[in-house]
Amino acid sequence: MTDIWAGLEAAFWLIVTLDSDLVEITLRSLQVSVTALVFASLIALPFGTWLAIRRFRYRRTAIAVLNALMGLPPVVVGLIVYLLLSRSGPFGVFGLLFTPTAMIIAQVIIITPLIASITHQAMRELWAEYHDLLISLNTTKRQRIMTLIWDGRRALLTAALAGFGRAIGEVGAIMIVGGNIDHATRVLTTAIALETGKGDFALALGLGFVLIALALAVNILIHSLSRTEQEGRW
Amino acid sequence: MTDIWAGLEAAFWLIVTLDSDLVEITLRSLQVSVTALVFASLIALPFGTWLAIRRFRYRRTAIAVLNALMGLPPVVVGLIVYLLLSRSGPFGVFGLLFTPTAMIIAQVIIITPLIASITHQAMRELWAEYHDLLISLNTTKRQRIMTLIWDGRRALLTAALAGFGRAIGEVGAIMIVGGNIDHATRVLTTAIALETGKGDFALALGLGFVLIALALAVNILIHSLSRTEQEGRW
Amino acid sequence: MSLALSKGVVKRRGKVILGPVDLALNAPDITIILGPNGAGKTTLLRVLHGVERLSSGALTLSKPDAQARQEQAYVFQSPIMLRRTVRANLAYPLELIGTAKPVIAQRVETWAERIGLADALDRHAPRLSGGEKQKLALARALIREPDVLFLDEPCANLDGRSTREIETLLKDAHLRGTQIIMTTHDLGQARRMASDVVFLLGGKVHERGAAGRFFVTPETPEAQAFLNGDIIE
Amino acid sequence: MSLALSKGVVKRRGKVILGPVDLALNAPDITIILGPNGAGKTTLLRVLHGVERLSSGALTLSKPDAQARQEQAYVFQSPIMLRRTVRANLAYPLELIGTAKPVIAQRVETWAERIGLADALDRHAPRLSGGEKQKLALARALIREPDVLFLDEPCANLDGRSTREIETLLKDAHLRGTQIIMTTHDLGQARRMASDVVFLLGGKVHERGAAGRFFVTPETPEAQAFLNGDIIE
Amino acid sequence: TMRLAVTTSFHNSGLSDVLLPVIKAEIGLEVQLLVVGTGQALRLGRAGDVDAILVHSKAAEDAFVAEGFAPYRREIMYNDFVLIGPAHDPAQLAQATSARDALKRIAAAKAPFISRGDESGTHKKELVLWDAAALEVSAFDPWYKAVGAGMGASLNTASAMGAYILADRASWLNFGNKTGLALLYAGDPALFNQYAYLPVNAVKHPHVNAAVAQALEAWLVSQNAADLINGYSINGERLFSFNAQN
Ligand SMILES: Nc1ncnc2c1ncn2[C@@H]1O[C@H](COP(=O)(O)OP(=O)(O)OP(=O)(O)O)[C@@H](O)[C@H]1O
Ligand SMILES: Nc1ncnc2c1ncn2[C@@H]1O[C@H](COP(=O)(O)OP(=O)(O)OP(=O)(O)O)[C@@H](O)[C@H]1O
Ligand SMILES: [Mg+2]
Ligand SMILES: [Mg+2]
Repeated sequence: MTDIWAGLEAAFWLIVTLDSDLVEITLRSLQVSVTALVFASLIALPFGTWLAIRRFRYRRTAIAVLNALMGLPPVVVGLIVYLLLSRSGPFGVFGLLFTPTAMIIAQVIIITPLIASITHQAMRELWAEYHDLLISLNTTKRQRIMTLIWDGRRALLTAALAGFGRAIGEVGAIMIVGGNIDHATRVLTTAIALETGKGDFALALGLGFVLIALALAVNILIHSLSRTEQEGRW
Repeated sequence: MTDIWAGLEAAFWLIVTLDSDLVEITLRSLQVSVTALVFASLIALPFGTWLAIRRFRYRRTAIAVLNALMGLPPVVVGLIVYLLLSRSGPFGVFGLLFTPTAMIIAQVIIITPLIASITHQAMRELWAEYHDLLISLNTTKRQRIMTLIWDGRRALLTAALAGFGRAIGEVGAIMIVGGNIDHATRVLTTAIALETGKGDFALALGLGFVLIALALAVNILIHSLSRTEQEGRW
Repeated sequence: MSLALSKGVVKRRGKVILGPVDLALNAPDITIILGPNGAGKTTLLRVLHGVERLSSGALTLSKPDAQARQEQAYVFQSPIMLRRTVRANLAYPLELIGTAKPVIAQRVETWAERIGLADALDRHAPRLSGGEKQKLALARALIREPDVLFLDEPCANLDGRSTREIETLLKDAHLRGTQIIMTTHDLGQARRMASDVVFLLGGKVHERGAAGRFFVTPETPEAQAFLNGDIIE
Repeated sequence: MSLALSKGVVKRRGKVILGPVDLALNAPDITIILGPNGAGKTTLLRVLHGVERLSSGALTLSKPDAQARQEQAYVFQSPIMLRRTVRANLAYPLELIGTAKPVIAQRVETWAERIGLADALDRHAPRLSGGEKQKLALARALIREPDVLFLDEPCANLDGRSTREIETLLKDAHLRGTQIIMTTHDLGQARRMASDVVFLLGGKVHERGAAGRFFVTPETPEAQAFLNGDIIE
Repeated sequence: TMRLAVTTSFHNSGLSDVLLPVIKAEIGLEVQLLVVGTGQALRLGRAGDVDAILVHSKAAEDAFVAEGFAPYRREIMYNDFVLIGPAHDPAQLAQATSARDALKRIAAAKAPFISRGDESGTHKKELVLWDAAALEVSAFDPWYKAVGAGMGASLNTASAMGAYILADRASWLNFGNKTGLALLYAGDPALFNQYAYLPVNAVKHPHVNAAVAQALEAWLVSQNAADLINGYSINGERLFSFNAQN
């Protein structure tokens, strides 16, 4: 218990003194997660929406697979990305291993299914509502997807925020592909894992609280920007 | 690349020989994740629904906090649970540390916000549809929540499956509170982390593929049981 | 039951969409609320039922609030179907108040018969045709045998015969003591049903009077114009 | 444009809900589809427009499919509002076909004026009143100036004056060459508008004929009964 | 049953897989291993969450005993640290005369070097060695990479980057992903790696199962254990030397 207090205290001091290491890894955490979120959203939002409007033979299977991919163990994703990017792997020549880029790649793989699945869920409802109108207006697939994404944007926010949360809190994959190298690929979660391993629980918790505060700040910011609740029912 | 093939091969042999260790840790993975899912759902489904129907002063903040909690770093959750359950912690007397129960507690904390958040999202739509009718029929809060959960059960399935996915693939927290003890608290993800540390990528990947296959099987099973897509729009 | 609205005002985004309205409604009447599109009929009905909150003013009921709400029923302008079968939709209001299962089953059968949906009991309600939905919503409102019934254009999508049948159902209920407050755009229906008319215009009660008088000699030129806008063969 | 349905059948869960229907519709007509609730009017209309797939049979259009669909418009029985402003709802069909922005803005103004929603342009469409939604849906269908217009009870929630205005709008469109196919439960409206009547019963075309003849001397006793079920003062 | 916290390097050596079944068979004791970082192992002991710990970081162990968390430390066995690096050996470690010399060569060549960076026994040893070579770690340029990870993970990183790294012999021999790496220097007495057993003080933590901790200790220092430990080898190479004093 005292450790939890010590953790809060550590978080407090880290923040008020604007510890330069903390600032560095926090910014890197944000950079990696936000970049991963952007790429994942670019894939997952249209894909999830497309899945909601398309009827094809193996649609149910596709959805089950998508849901199963939400359970992709980060460590396995990390391993596979590691093998692909390693010197002896097919993409070794790019020298991406142990760079933030590698971490972004791993995170994109991890959060894309989650975002796509939540998107699909939200878009199904909206599509049921819009279906007749959009079919009647003879819209193209593309137009349908764009319309649904635009009009369902507030629901997609939850999807994106879920993805962001998963990305910023993730450690297993980025530890493997990033290597937790000081001043190069260390982010908040890997630093927390490191401090835990060192037995410095107070510092680990402190970093953890910083991370939670960060996630909270991003959420509150986005919520107030989008004013989700102010526009009444929608 | 060769490692990935070796991994598939390892997975194949592990499964066809029904390796007894594999069976044991797979069952434990399932047991821990499913139990955590049940408890988390019992909390998150009503809570997320309640949040969708309640208008109170700090509702927006509550939702932002909930979304932020989706980003709870597993390692931090693990640490906090560890500190609470540790012998020198407040619940030390129960001797729960390094048992599957401790792992379940940690996972419940991790997946509850995710399930609640997706639930909230799905229930908002349904509540907008049902609002007038349920208010007019003078329903109690409880009746409203039960009606929404029942009629929105297919949407809640995605929420639950997302939670299951997160639970079965999670490693950071359960490593800390479970300790990855052979024949006691070792599950698929912690075994994968262990093999990765040993540099035995083929085995790690093999276990990973088993895990993915397991997640896939659960999803397909539940999808076909619930026949999500067969009943038309709903 | 008597309902009295005093200085009732409803605002949306700062704009007054209803009121101020002073209105008292008493038990034995069939009150018809008339008015052009956007006059505020739906809003007024919702306020009287209590599903819409007043921005200012007060609604006074002759019974304690909780009890009053239990004895009222409302049929919405666009029917709200629970995503369940027709049977489950009909049973729902009774289940809420804990009616015994056999009683529910029997009443559901009776009402399905009355509205001509006996064959559709096991169909998914959201997939009924427009008119069928409206009938189901009506039966679902009547199944609890309410003391006060609010109806928002209950026959808008019904064919001639169904409209007649529903009107008969409503008059029967009225004879058994149910107070009815409804809106309609079908002036023929208004003439056949009303004992009391409230004419709304721009969110305000423009004219109020006994049906007999109102349809023959409306007091205001606007009411006159509204009645003439009607489709008279 | 001419539409011909031959042996058209629609099944739901194994049950035939429409057909077999053989029906040919030609350009200059205003065809009114009549029939009791659940007769299959909506289903037939949807089949003719192509939003509902036939279980068997064929629909033949006098133009290539893609082009034909572009020139048709449909107003659904319960209006589907995009979760946008009234302005965005009106602009949407034009944006889809890449109309120039200034043209869109101007047409949106014109149509908002015509249906009396000029003041509501910046309001959220899903929050309009029932009648306002219906008018908006109609304007959104007309804004592309379609050659064929399908209307499913377009005036069900409209007041007398709006109904008249909409009828005038539709007749004007008809004079400019738009083919109109609509359902209604308002037999007065059917009499005023129809040049051609299709009477549906139990999913089948029970009677078909020129309006003048149909309303005066229906051939079948069922059509006779249906017309009598109407509300005649 | 008892719980024993051990370091990753010990577990990665594979010796535990040999010892535990024998312990179970001979004294009927089921030992549950918690494989964690050195710091974390000490923390688990401090909190009383394990019955004993087996680590290799003398200074930290002495502090642990001094604080009264363990009544004493008992040395069980040792192995040695080795310098691993890319097989083509750009820093010419193979010709090094001592551990210090080897490190100096790496620094001079500015060859990539992976440091555990997690304050584990291995990391602490590495820092001591740099110190002995009179080199200042904090002054190193990007070629020195502190990865903050366990032994296996660090070896994986070294393998992927073609970097030098200090590892304990057991972990190295048992490591599965040796691609491109080779053992380049070993043998300096400075690379000595002592493992010690510390039972958690039952006075501080009354619930600790002191009796079984004692039983395990007794077994670990027995002749049986000595034979097993000394006899454990991989590819014909011996990993540990038993050196418990009776
Ligand atoms: N959020 C809002 N902001 C502004 N005006 C609103 C809002 N919600 C409703 N209104 C307007 O309030 C007026 C009254 O609406 P109401 O639904 O009561 O009309 P009504 O008389 O029932 O019309 P109809 O016959 O078309 O059903 C309408 O003009 C409607 O557009
Ligand atoms: N999935 C379904 N399974 C069985 N019957 C269905 C299904 N969907 C629609 N129907 C039935 O098909 C019939 C025709 O429906 P349709 O909507 O075409 O009627 P309609 O003539 O438009 O009625 P209304 O005047 O009430 O709008 C109705 O009885 C309807 O309940
Ligand atoms: Mg209304
Ligand atoms: Mg219809």
